[in-house]
Amino acid sequence: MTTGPAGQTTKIKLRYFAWVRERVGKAEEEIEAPADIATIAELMAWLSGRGEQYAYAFENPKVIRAAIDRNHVRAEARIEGAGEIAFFPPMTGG
Amino acid sequence: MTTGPAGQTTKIKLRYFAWVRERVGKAEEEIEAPADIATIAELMAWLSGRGEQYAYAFENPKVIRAAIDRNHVRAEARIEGAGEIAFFPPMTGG
Amino acid sequence: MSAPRVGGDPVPAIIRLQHEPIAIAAEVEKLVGVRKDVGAVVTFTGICRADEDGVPIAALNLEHYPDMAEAEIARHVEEACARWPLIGALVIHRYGRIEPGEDIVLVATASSHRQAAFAAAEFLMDYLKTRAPFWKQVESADGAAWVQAKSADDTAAERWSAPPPPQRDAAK
Amino acid sequence: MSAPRVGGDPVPAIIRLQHEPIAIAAEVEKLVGVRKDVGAVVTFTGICRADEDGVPIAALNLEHYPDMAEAEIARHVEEACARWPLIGALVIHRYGRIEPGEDIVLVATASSHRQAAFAAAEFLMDYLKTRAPFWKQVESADGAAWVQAKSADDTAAERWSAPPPPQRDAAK
Repeated sequence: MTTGPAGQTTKIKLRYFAWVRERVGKAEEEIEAPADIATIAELMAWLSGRGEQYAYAFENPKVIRAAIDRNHVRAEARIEGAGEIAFFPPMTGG
Repeated sequence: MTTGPAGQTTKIKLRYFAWVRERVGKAEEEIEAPADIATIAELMAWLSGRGEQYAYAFENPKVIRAAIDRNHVRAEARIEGAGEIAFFPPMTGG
Repeated sequence: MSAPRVGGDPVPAIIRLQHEPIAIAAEVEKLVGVRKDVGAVVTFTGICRADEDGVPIAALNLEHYPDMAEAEIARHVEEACARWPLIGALVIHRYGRIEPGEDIVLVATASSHRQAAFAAAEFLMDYLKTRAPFWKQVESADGAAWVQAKSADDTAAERWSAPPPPQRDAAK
Repeated sequence: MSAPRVGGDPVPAIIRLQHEPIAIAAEVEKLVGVRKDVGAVVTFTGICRADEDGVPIAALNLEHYPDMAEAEIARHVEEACARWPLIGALVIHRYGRIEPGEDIVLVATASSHRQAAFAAAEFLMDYLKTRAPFWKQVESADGAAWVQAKSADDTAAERWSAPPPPQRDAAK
């Protein structure tokens, strides 16, 4: 995540898995988000406003899990300094 | 177990395993026991009196386990009708 | 016993005593067989360690009560099948002389879901340790000595005396 | 991770993600290797069932987060090694398309004593189910559908949050 030239946006690398990936329509992307987005929950809310597909993917943010730099985090986790943020449904491995 | 001619003795098939077998000095035998011996505990007490080896094998009857016709039984189990009675130390399989 | 029936449902079971080494992969494959509802297989292999309480050992000699051992194991496999929804169960126990590194016993359980398979395998092992008529003798430089039964094994077996907890719903 | 160190004692661990089928017997043999203090090996194999909730399935498609999955599994193997006296631990998880009857995951644990091996294998499976970033999609005649996470799996994983009970003394 790097802050944009005027300090108003930050570049974030995002990855999506399983049905979050299918709904968003891509596996990964780099976005420019407003610099005042501080947490995973705020990022999900902001992503929801980016269009129909995002609104569908994040319609129930309580069921979406997130990871920052390959570590599970909670919705209230701060995203500052994140290299890669991932969103996915509850895991069903094993 | 069959009752002897005068009703005073019963024939019993005995089997011994592990250190009970080693102390008694044989793996199995058929004995004639007094007909008034009713339980496993009484049989062990009577066997103890049959000689030094038996006394050694049954010196601590609390640790000896018994089976009647291949089923675990307690010391107070009645031996009437038994086809085969086995004595052995606590099991250490698995 | 090849198919204990519990509630009319036959559960394939393999119970065998043998001196020969155990072909684990082949035995487990036979157990699962063509069943398509197996989602979980748990195996336990007991192996002869190279030392007993710090003393290097040359071998274990396993004595058993042939007529009783198979019947006793079969009773516990039937109990496991009554307690948990098993699709298959297997117990193979060796006897005779077994050297360090060799397998002693194999228990395998198959179920649709993992909790049943784990619980049944632990249950069978706890009972084998305390109820199956086998006795281990250790051969070492000091001669031959019978292995003492461990009170921890009795404690482990006793926990199954309480009724089993209700089945949780399906989590493979 | 090939040897997590716990209290200075290296525990050989094998952690691998692969599409290819799992050679269970060979993997377990590698795990036990030349160690002479292994007395107990527990394996868990997760197998693709032929139906999901009564609907026949053609295959499972397993998606995963490659960079994260291995790290997440490695963290839990390290935790298992810290909780129980393990001699070895192994987790192999497949991804991609897997047909009914094929293995999905293999967990194996080796210890001197059986309780540690059983507990660690259950612990690893409960965590794989709830924390490892894998997602199953079912292919059937009705099309493709993502498998729902099960609350029973969360419940199973939560029981490990309490501190582990004290180690019972040596019962293999």
